[in-house]
Formats: sequence, C-alpha cells, structure tokens
Amino acid sequence: MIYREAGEFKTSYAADQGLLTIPMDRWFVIGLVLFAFIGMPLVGDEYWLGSIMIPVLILAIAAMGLNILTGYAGQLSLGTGAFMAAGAYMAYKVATNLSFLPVPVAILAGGGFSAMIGVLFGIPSLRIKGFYLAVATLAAQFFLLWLFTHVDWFVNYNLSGVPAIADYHLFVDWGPLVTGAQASVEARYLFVLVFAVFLALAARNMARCKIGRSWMAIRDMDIAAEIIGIRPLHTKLSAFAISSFYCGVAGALWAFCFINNVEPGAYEIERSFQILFMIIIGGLGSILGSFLGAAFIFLLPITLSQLPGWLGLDVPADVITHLEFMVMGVLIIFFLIVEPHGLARLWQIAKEKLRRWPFPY
Amino acid sequence: MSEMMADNENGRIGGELLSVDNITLRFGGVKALTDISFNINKGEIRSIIGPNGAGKSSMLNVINGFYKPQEGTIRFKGKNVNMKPDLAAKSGIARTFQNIALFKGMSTLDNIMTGRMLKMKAGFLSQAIYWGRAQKEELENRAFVEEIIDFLEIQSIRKTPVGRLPYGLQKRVELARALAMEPELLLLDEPMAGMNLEEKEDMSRYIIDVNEYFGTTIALIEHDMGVVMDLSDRVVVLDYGCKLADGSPDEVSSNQAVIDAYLGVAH
Amino acid sequence: MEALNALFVTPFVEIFDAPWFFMEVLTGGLMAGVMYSLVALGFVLIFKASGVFNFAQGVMVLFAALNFVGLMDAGVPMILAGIITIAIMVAVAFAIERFVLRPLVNQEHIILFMATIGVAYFLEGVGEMIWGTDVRPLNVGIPDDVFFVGDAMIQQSDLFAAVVAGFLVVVLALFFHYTRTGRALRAVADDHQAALSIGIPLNHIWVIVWSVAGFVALVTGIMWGSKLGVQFSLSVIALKALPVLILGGFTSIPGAIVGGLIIGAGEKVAEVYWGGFFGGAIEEWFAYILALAFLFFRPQGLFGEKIIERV
Amino acid sequence: MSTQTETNDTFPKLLRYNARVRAERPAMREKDLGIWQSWSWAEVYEEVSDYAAGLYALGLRAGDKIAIIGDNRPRLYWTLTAAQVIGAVPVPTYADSVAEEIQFVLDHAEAKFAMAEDQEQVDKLIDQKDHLPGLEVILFDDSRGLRDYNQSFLWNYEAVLEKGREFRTQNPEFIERCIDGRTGSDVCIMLYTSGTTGQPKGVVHTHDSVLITARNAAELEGLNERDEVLAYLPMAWVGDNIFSFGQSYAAGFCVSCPESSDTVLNDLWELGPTYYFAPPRIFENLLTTVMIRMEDAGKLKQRMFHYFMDHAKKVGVDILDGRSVGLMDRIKYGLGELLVYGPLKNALGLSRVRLGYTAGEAIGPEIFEFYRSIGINLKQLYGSTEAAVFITIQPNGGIKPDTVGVPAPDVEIKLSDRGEVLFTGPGVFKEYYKNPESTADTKTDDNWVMTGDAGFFDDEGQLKIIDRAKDVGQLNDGTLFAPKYIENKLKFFPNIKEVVAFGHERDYCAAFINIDLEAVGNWAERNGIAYASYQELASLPQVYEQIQAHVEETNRQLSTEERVAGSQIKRFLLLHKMLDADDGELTRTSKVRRRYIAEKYDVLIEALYSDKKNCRIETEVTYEDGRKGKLAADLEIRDAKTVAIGAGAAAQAAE
Repeated sequence: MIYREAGEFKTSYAADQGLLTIPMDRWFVIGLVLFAFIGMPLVGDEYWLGSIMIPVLILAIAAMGLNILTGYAGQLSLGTGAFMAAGAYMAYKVATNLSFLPVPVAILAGGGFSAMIGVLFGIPSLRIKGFYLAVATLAAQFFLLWLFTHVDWFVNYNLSGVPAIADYHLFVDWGPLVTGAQASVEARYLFVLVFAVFLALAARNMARCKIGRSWMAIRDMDIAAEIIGIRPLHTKLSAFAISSFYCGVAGALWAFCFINNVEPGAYEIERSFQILFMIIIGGLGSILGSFLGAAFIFLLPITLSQLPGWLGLDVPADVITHLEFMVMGVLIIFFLIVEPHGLARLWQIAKEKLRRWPFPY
Repeated sequence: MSEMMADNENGRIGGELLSVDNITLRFGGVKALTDISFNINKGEIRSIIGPNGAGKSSMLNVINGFYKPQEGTIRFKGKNVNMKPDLAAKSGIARTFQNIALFKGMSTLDNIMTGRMLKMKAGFLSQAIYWGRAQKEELENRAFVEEIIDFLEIQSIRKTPVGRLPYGLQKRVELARALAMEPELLLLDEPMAGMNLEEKEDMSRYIIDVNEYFGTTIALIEHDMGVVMDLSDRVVVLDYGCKLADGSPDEVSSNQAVIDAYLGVAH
Repeated sequence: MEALNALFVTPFVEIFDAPWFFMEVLTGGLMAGVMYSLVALGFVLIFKASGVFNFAQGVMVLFAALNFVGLMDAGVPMILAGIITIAIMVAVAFAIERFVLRPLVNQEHIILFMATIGVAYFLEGVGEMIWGTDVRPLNVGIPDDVFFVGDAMIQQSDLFAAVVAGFLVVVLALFFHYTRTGRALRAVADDHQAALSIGIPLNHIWVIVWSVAGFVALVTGIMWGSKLGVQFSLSVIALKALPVLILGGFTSIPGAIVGGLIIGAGEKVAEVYWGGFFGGAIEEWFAYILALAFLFFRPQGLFGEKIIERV
Repeated sequence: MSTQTETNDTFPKLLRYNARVRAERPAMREKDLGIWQSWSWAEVYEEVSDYAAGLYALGLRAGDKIAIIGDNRPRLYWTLTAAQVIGAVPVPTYADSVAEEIQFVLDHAEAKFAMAEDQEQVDKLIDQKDHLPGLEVILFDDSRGLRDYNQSFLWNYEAVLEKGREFRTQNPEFIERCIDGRTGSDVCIMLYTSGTTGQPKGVVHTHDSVLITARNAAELEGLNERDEVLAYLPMAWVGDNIFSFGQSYAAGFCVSCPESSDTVLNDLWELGPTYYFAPPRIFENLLTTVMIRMEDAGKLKQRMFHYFMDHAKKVGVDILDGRSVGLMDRIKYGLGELLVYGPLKNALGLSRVRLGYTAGEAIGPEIFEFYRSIGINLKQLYGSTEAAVFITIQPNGGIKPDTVGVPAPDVEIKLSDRGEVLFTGPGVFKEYYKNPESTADTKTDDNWVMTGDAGFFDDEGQLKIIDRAKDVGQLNDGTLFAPKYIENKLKFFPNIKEVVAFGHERDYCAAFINIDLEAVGNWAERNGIAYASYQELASLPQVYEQIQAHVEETNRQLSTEERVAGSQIKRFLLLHKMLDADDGELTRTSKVRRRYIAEKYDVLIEALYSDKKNCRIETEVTYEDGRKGKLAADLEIRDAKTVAIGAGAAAQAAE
C-alpha cells in the first residue's frame, strides 16, 4: 500500500545487491536507527532504557549469534548460555587484568574467546548432526559453566564467585562511563546499541556474501555443498566461531552493561532455551527475526505479569509464572505449525501484501 | 564469457582428460562395480548407460569422490587422484544429481552464486563489512553468473526461491550452478529424468551448447536411448557393475551383448 | 606429577583400599542410572515409532508424578490415582497427536524436536499451575530399609526400582514381540510406508506409543518421587537422558538401559573418586563429556544401527 | 530551441548536440543480465560513430538502404542513426514477419544491408537471400547460436565496430564531415505500412518531417531530458520511431528496452516510465486484469476498492483536469490516492506517467475514463504513418473520451465533401517509395494528405473520427451513416460483443447484435437464469430488455451529435449465433465482413426494414470440429426508442 516501487530500477549490480533495495525500506530502517540513537534516549526513562531496551538488544545479539549457527548453517545448539558466559568471563578477565585496554576491546576479546570455545565444541559437528550435535552443545553448556564457577581464576579468586563490574570509561579513562553501576543508563544503552547495530549490519552482510551462502548450502543440502567445493568442516566451524563470537559479545554486554556483575546464573541452560525460542519465534535464518524474537520473548512475561493489573484482575505471581510457561509452550508449537519462519516471515508477508496492494497476490 | 569459450577451431575433441582404471567398489559384500576401465577425452560427450542398478550413479560417485573404490585408480588430467568431493570440485569436476540437489532455501541466483564459491577468496572480515575485496568479488561473480543465467534462459526466475520452481526449471538451475564452477569435466546424472519431450529437447540443446561454447567435457548418465545416441561421442555400457561395451553410439547399439542386456529389454 | 598422581593413582588406591565402599558407590550410581534408563526408555519408544525426539519426556515424568501424588494427597486411593493418572497420560498423548504431531507431519525432525520443547513448557506450566511447586513427598509403600552385602550398604528401595525397571523392560519386550500393536509399532519404526501398507493408521500408533511413554513416565516418576520427592528437578533428568541415548543408541531399548546404568554408575564413581581433584560437582557435566567422547568414536552408540549415508 | 532547429536539422546532428550538452545523462537503457545497462549520450555518440564508420567501411553509402529486423534493442536503434550519419536510409521491419514478408520489403526497398537481432532473424534472411540479389551484408547483434555460421556476408556487430574504429583512426574527420554534410531535407527513414489491402507501401520521411513533428509535440507536452520511456512497440511502426527515437533525440530523454517481449510487463513496472504509449487494446487488457485480480481480494478490500473507484469516477477526471472540486471530495480522493489509486498505478508500473497516449482505434470511454480518473494523464491522439504520427492531440484540460483532440502544432486539417479528413503540416511524408501513383492518390500537389478516415469537428473544434471514409454511407434522407461509429458505441457496453449496423441507402438505421456470452452468461448465472446455449440466452426477453436499454442509451448519445443524430438505431435483433471467422462472417483479425453478412442474412435485413415482429432464419454453421450443421431460429425484432435531435442534448444538460 505504501510502497511505490515502479521506477526504482537498478542500473548496476552494486545497487541490485544492496542491503535494502526498496527505498521505502531504506528510509524506514534509517528512520528507525535514527530514532534508536536520538529519539529513544530522549523519550525513554530509566525503566525503558535500562530494563527493557538494554536486555532486549543484548539478547538480540545473542539471538543473531544462534541464528547464524542454527538458522543459517542449520546446526542446532543448546549451549548458547555457555558461549555467552565464556564471553562474559573472558571480558571480565581482560578488563581487570589488562586495564590499559579500553572496555570495548575487552568485550570484543570476550567474543573472541567465546569464538575459540565455539570452534572447539563445534568440531564434533563434522561427524554428527541434529540431536547428536545438540548433545555436544549441551556438554559445552554444562561443562563450561562448571568450569567458570569452579576455577577461581576466572573470577580473579573473588570469594563470592560473583565479581562486580567496575565503572569503565569508553576509552580507558576518556569518554563517558559506559559500564557499571555509576554509568548513566543512556550511555549504557547507546553503548549496547552501537554493538547491536554494527553486529546486525555485519550479520546481514555475511548472510548475503560467500560465507552466508556456504552456511545455507550446508544447511539445505550438505552433499550438494561439497560437490561445489564447500568444505563442510571449515564452513561449520566458521559458523560456530562467528555465532559464538556474537554470543560472547552478548554475554559480556549482559555482565558489563546490564547486571553489572558476572553472575553464572545468567547463563544457565534456561538462557540457552530462551534464545532458542527467540529465533524460532522470531524467525530462523533472519536477522530481523532475531530482534523481533528477542523483543517478543523478553516482553511476553513482562506483559503477562502486567496484564492482569491492566485488566483489573488479581492474579497471584506464581500463577503468572506458570501461565508464562504455558503461553510460551503454546506459542512455540503454534509458530512451528503455522509459521515455522516466525515473526520475520509474518513481517515479510505483511510487506508483500503492502507491495501488492490493492491486489491480493 | 569469451574467456570461457574453448578453442574449437582445430578439432573439438582432445587428449585424455580422465581415465578410470580397474575400479572395483564394494558395499559390504555387495559388489557395485567390478573392474571397470574407460576413459574420457577432453571436449567429448561421454555417456554411461545401463539398466537400473547397473552401477552408473556409483561410477559417477567414485569419479567425484563420494565413494572410495576398494581397487583401481582414477586419473584426472594425468594425475592420480583419490579425492574428497570438495577437492574434486577444486580440480575442475562439477556435477548434477539425479534427484535434484539444490539449496531449497535460496533463490535461483544464490544457488548459482554458490557455484562461484571456489572463485571467491575474500576473508570474512571483508565480507562482514561488505567492502573491498568481498564486494568486488560479489559483483564480479554476479556478472559472471548473469551470463550463465542468460545462456540457460532463466532470467525470469532469477530471484525466485528454487523450491517453488517446476521440476524442469530446477534441473536447469542445477546445471547452471554446475556451469558456474567453470568445470573442465561436467558429470550429469540423468539430466532429463522425468522431463517431457519439449523439456528434453531443450536440455539436449543446452548440453550441446555447453559442450560447444565452453568446450566442457561432459560425462552423462541417461536413460533415454534416443538422447544418448544423439548427443554422445562415445558410450560405455554397464550391466550389474561390469563393463559390457564401449565405443561410438553406432558400435554400442549394434553390440549383441548390449542388445541382449539392455536394448532388448523394453524400456 | 602430583596431578597425575591424583588422576591415575590415588583413586584406584582408594578403590582397592575400600572395595565395599566402592561397591556401595557403584550400586548407588547404578540405581540412579536405572532412573536415567527409565526416562531414556520413554525417549526410545517414541523415537522408534515416530522419529520424534521427545524433549518433553522429562516433563512427562514430572507431570505424571505430580498428578499421581496430587491425587493421592487429595485422598484418592493409590490404585485409583494410578489409573486416573494413566488416563490423564493417555489424554495427553491424544492431545499431542492431535495438536502437535498431526499438524507437523512430514516436517523436519528438528522442527518436531523444537515442538516437543514447546510441549515440555506447556505441561510444566499446567502441572505446576494445578499442583503447585512444593516438593511433595511420595510414599507408595516401597520398602526403604537398608541391608548389607558384605560391608556395602544397599537400599531396598533402590533394589525395588531396579526390579521394577527390569520388569518394565521385560513387559515392553513382550509387548513389542507378541502383540499385534507391538509388532505394528516396530513396523512403523522401520518404515512408515510399510506400516501404512499393512493397514495401521499412523495416528493410532502415535497415540499408543505416546501413551506407553506416558505410562513409563508415570512409573519413573513414582520411583524417583518416592526417593527424592516429586519436584521440578525431575524434569531436568530429561537432559541427563540425552547422553544416555548417545551411549545406548537412539533406537535401542537395551541400549537405553545399559546406557543409563553406565552413565549413572560412571558419574557417581567419577564424582566420588575424581571429583575432589577437579574441584567437585563434576556430576554436572561428566555424562555429557562422556557422551561427547562417544560421539567421536562411535556416533551410532553402543547398540544403534550404523548410519550409512547414501548419495 | 529555435536556433537548434536550424543547426541540428538531422538526427546525427542532434545526437552530437546531445552528446555535448547532456553528455553524462543516460540516452539508452536495456534490461540485460539482470540490470538496466545504461549508455550516456556521449557513449552512444561514440558508439554510433564507430558503427557508422564500420558500415561505411563495409560498403554502405549514402542513399543505400539498410533493413533492421528485430525487437527493440539498443543496437538496432543505433543502426538508425549510424545509417543516417552516412546518409543511408534505415528500413525497420516487423520482427514477427515471416521470411516471405521480409523478402518483399527488402526487395522492394532494395536493401543492401540488413541488421538482424539474432539467429532467428538471420535465419529468415539467409533463407531468402537467394531472392534478394541486392542484399550484400547481414549484420547481427546477438551472436548466440551463430558460431557455426561462416558465410562471408555475415558480420558480428562487434566486428563492425572494430572495423569502424580502425577506419576512424585512418580518417579522423570522417564522422564530423558526414554529419555536417547532411541537411534536414535528406531522407531520414522508410517505414512500411502494413496496409490492410494490397502490398505494404514504403513511406519515405525526411529528417525535417520526423524531427520537426517530434519536436513540436515534445514542446507542446513539455517533454524533457528527465523523462523515461519504454520501447516495446515494433520498431517498424511509426509511433515507435517518434516516441522512442525522434522525441528522445529532440527532448534528450532516455529510451529503455525491455529484457524480452515476455518480460515487458515486469520491465514496465521496474522502469516506471513517465511517458507511455499503448494502443487501446493494452489498456483494455490491463483493466480486465485489474478487475480479475481484485475479484480474488477479500470482501472488505473489494468494497474499499469499489467505493474509491466510484469516487474516482465522480471527481477523478475533474481533479486531473484542474477543475474545481469540493474540499470533502478532494480529501476523499486524496484518501483514495493513498489506499487505491496510488498503489494501483504503482502495481501497473504507471505511477510516474506524466503523459500517456493512446491511438489507433477507438478506446472505450469507460476504459479511458478509468485511467484518467485514477490520475493518469492519458490522452488520445490521431495520427498516421504519412504524418509522422501527430495529426491531432487532445488538448490539456479539454479532454473528451470520444474525440481525438485538436490539430497538432503547425498541422492544418480540413474535411472533404465526403467528410474525409485531410491534413497538411511539417510531418507530411515525402512519397511512397517507388509508387508515384499511390503518392499522387494520397497527397495533393499542395501537400495535403488524404487520411481515408471520415470525421467531423464538434462544437469545440475537436475532431471526431467516425469511420473509414469508404465505409461511410448515407441514409435515404441524406443523413450521414457511419456504421463503425455506431457499432463501436454499442460495443463499449460489456454485454455486447459484436454489432453490424445497416442504413446505407435505407430509410433508417438498424442493427444485428451479438451478445457477449461471458458477460451475459455471468449475469444469467448470478440471477439464476438457466440457459443451454448461446441461442437460448440471446432469445431471452430479459436479455432483449438489457440490450434494448443499451441501444436506447446509444441513441441518446447519438442524438447529441449533430452529424450523426439522424442515424439512430430504430430496429434491432439479437443474432442466434456468434459471428464467426470459421463461417466467413469475420476476418481472421475479427473484423466484420459487412457485405458477406448482408448477403447471408438478407432475410433478416428485409425483416428489419419491414414491420415484422419475428423472422425465421436457417443458417449453416461450422462446428469446432469442422462438421457442418443447420441452425434454425425464430428471431424477435425489436423497435428501439429514438430521441429527437437536440432533445438528447437538452436532457443531458438537465441532468
């Protein structure tokens, strides 16, 4: 309906292969990003920025990571939480022990460490698939979390085992505080947003390049992928590495910019499932879906817990928790049956409808 | 495209490109191929025929490295090879499958682009920022792929997800993907299976065009004898994993053993 | 050197120093293993018959046990509670077939797997909504005295559980081999088309097999519940069943039993003798790492069929 | 602009001028290899220069003819200019012609060169080469499938360019000299008209006639270098030569070629032209497609669609023409633009159209108004090959669906005694090639051209074309009788498929009518009326009622037009069978064979001109399988109310 594409023709491959080839979409996304950077910090309060936007963005990064592995490369993982933990602990180590490095570098280092771990646990993927691989990633989940909680080196021999994150400036001792309890919520939000935007852009770019196509080729038909020269192990490991990098960065941001400490409880198996749900409901193989899914899954329990209040009903908190489980379960089944490609596909369909408007097809 | 064109002025067919020597392949106790030898010359269209279960597909699978023969050697471009499929691809062997093996979740264009995988060398960082080498490669290879799309006349389905295409077109896309690899040897496993007459004619024309334009050597498995006899320079006949005959279409079709084993049977 | 000592010498010295204690640890582990086996058994049943990897099996154990204990606490006689619970589990099987499996027929396995995660969440929510989250003690009259074999202390309840598990396996084996339905289930496992051709509606088979799995879940729940009380942690053993399956193979009933025993015994022994060296709590991951190691060397598991990939 | 007229009086000069003043602006585009490949004016000039030199090097000289055969391709368009550079005459022919037709044209034109698009066209030429002794060189654009063609007269386009470059390095001044050496009075192009009777005639145009006409119209409509046009109509047709060549050079806008004839619709949508020509048939088909696609939409959407379409019908045209419309209506129209018209135009690829033309035959007023009401500035024009298209153009703000507008700039029009339209102006052709008799028959010594069409001016001075002049007759009382004009008016009703009107040398006008089986059948189904055959449907009284209403409505319309008001339909009948080409009643192109029908159904005609209420008829029919059979029917003849002359106008005014 709102699309006016006639006359938007492409005279070069560069234009035809662009990220957002429809001008409407381009303006929409630019507008959205501008709003996220300028409008949101202005209108958002402490609660919205600090308790909703930050975690949603961080979870979206992790969801993008899992989506690269599961949605694009077709390798099921139940170890997302552990890869996030790897990023968080390593970022903490770097930030505390190599304090001459700016905090963004520490966070990226966390991602890098997570990528290495990811490769390690991805090696079995050469020989095993599907559920078998899920077990390998479960092993990562339990083993890594045990490792980080039982080897005190990771927490600098902190007695509580849950070290707090100090207040770091953007660049060592220059720039605004971006992490820790003293940092303003706007600064933390923008810091996370920058990561989210750049990682999303990078993911979209990879998805449309050689590497993305080789992931999808392995996912869709590994035998055919091999005959055109795609190395299965190399491709799968690259997916593990990049996926884990995203998860690692997300884990580090979670510790540094959201909960302000390195808390193992944040990276349990439940987190892995939560992120899996995000990509199922958001849409497998879609970067947009990662964001939609993250927002949806994160906001659902919040909405559910508020809903009775809005409706003037008095529902005990534990009932809401159970309801949340039930709704989540039903939603997952519903999406798998009705729209296995999730919210992103619904968005796509809506967009197609608008493009075809007023015609039905 | 012009650099792909073979110099066909002086005789289309050149020297030996691939030789299969005494190949024996067993699955457990079952012998799929027994002591098979034949060769494929540069530039020719070589057909492998035989009744169902004769071992034709196994033969192709041995050539491009899916199956490891227990005995015998394969030499490609004079070198002894015993490779994995991805290495076979690297050395210049492409193939299509009897049951279409396209990447269902991707568009026609992306499927064909995957055929250019080996020609793209950009690092992942360059790809992540879509800048420099990665972008250059994407655009160059897109241009190349467009030539193939044009060649096989599949412009109108360029951006259609392959899962939605009719069977005949899917086969064509698969051929396009194989062609995008600029192979020296193209293995076609029943490229016309399940096609109607018109589609078969189209496909035959494309096969000849590929052979003539790009000088690609083609090894072909096909059931339709008419097609085989029309297209092929030489034919090798398999039956129960053994070689029955080898020679020009005329020689093969007049060979008594072949007639008994295959042509005599109503197909 | 010290590390090597702690890893390769000390534990064995300890074992030989106190063989009875080792026996005790081992039997304790084996008994825990029986529980894993029972959960894994439920997995295998469903996987064999429908190719579905039922992540919800663990929650089904919890759900069945919650219903059972809930009914008993409400004053329903034990036998009746058992019957009602079985009826509920059959109803669940019907519902799953109708609302999950049927709409997803012919989908990829991974999709079905994720759907069972949804089922798990839903059942957990429903179960706890109705019966609450408190740990409920369960007493069905299983003797819990201890007796000694040599110096090793054995719990009668464990032994009882082992007997029940064994009994269950025998019953299932008989069921699979000597009843029409059982044979049909095996046929389905081998080839869906073949099963259809002998005239058994696939939908019925799914309902039956999920019901049987529900029954196994109930038995598991009762065993486990009388030992530890009925609580949320029951559903977590589902995750432990995964490595069991890797070891035993996804389609083998004996594999599930043996795999369970190995994992159960292995992780107990490892915890007691090697745990100290690693810093404790290695039970948490031992099973997975063991399974991982298995995956490298024998991906089809102990009893699984070799997977040959055809081109 | 006026200085330009003097200095740039040929197309090559204009190209050189464009290459200088708008060097970087796109001149030509082609959808190829997935994207719109573009060439700037400077690039086109360079390429055309090489090409011209190459042609010269191959032996093409001033005055020689070069035939062009193929779909719309940039290189085929460049052949026009390249030939013109060296003074040779391009002769575009229809790409879908069979080999024999091409042979006739090339032979008649004495073509020395031929530029073929691809293997298909080359094959046709080679096929006829023996009958074309004058044809020396065949060039081709797309080399696919031509590898094994080793005839020495075959030249690849690239090879010609190569030759041209070589030639130019040796003769650097050659191109400039050639271009400067030509003037506007030189022959520019030869276009063969596919006449309905007899052999095609080669219409010779000079640079002046094409260029001045093209420029006049471009200036009138304000076309400029930012306009976009899609070249998809045959190059051999004069319209394409003006819209996609002449006006592009004159106004400097870019011409785009579709990927193939199969992808025209999608290419149109992608390109979104600002200047668009299509014959009425295309607009009609497009509208049908729109309606069919909307049938599948949800109820709510359909209601919304029709609601806003009705509103557009009410005020859309007034808004387009800048007449005053109430604020509420404007707001509603704006909403409609957002919800329906805009997306609809977008989906059709017409959202950027600033100027649309249609011509060639009468367009149904409903169809015409539909496009205009959703804000597409569609106009009718009247033209011919002999006029380099433009004879009349509908004036902005004064567009009426049933006229073709006022004379184009510098064009004068007069009507002969028989009502035939004559024109003169800058676009008048030079001659029919090698056919002085026809030239003399068509063109008077003082440069007036007879169009062969009968028409008249309405009170606002707009021309109405009513029929071919030779078909126009007179009633016994001397009233003008234009059968096609009446028939068209009736055929615009969806329920009416075909009409044959009678009246020449009769007392009044009467008609045979064929109903539209689909439309009326649909209506019958919806109203639960059973029918077994066309014959049965056509004999139903309810159907007669409907058709009678249509006839009377037509009479009312006719009564408002002074010249034809006397030829209202007094009596009509619904034929018991569809007029069919198999029975010889229609031509293969579905035109009515008047005389044959008059003979075959003379009984019916007699009945129409008597006071009978019924008439029995027996006819032989040919079934689809070729069998012949007899069909007998008793047809009802009805009287239709006529409106007194002038009364209709009064009634209309009263509404």
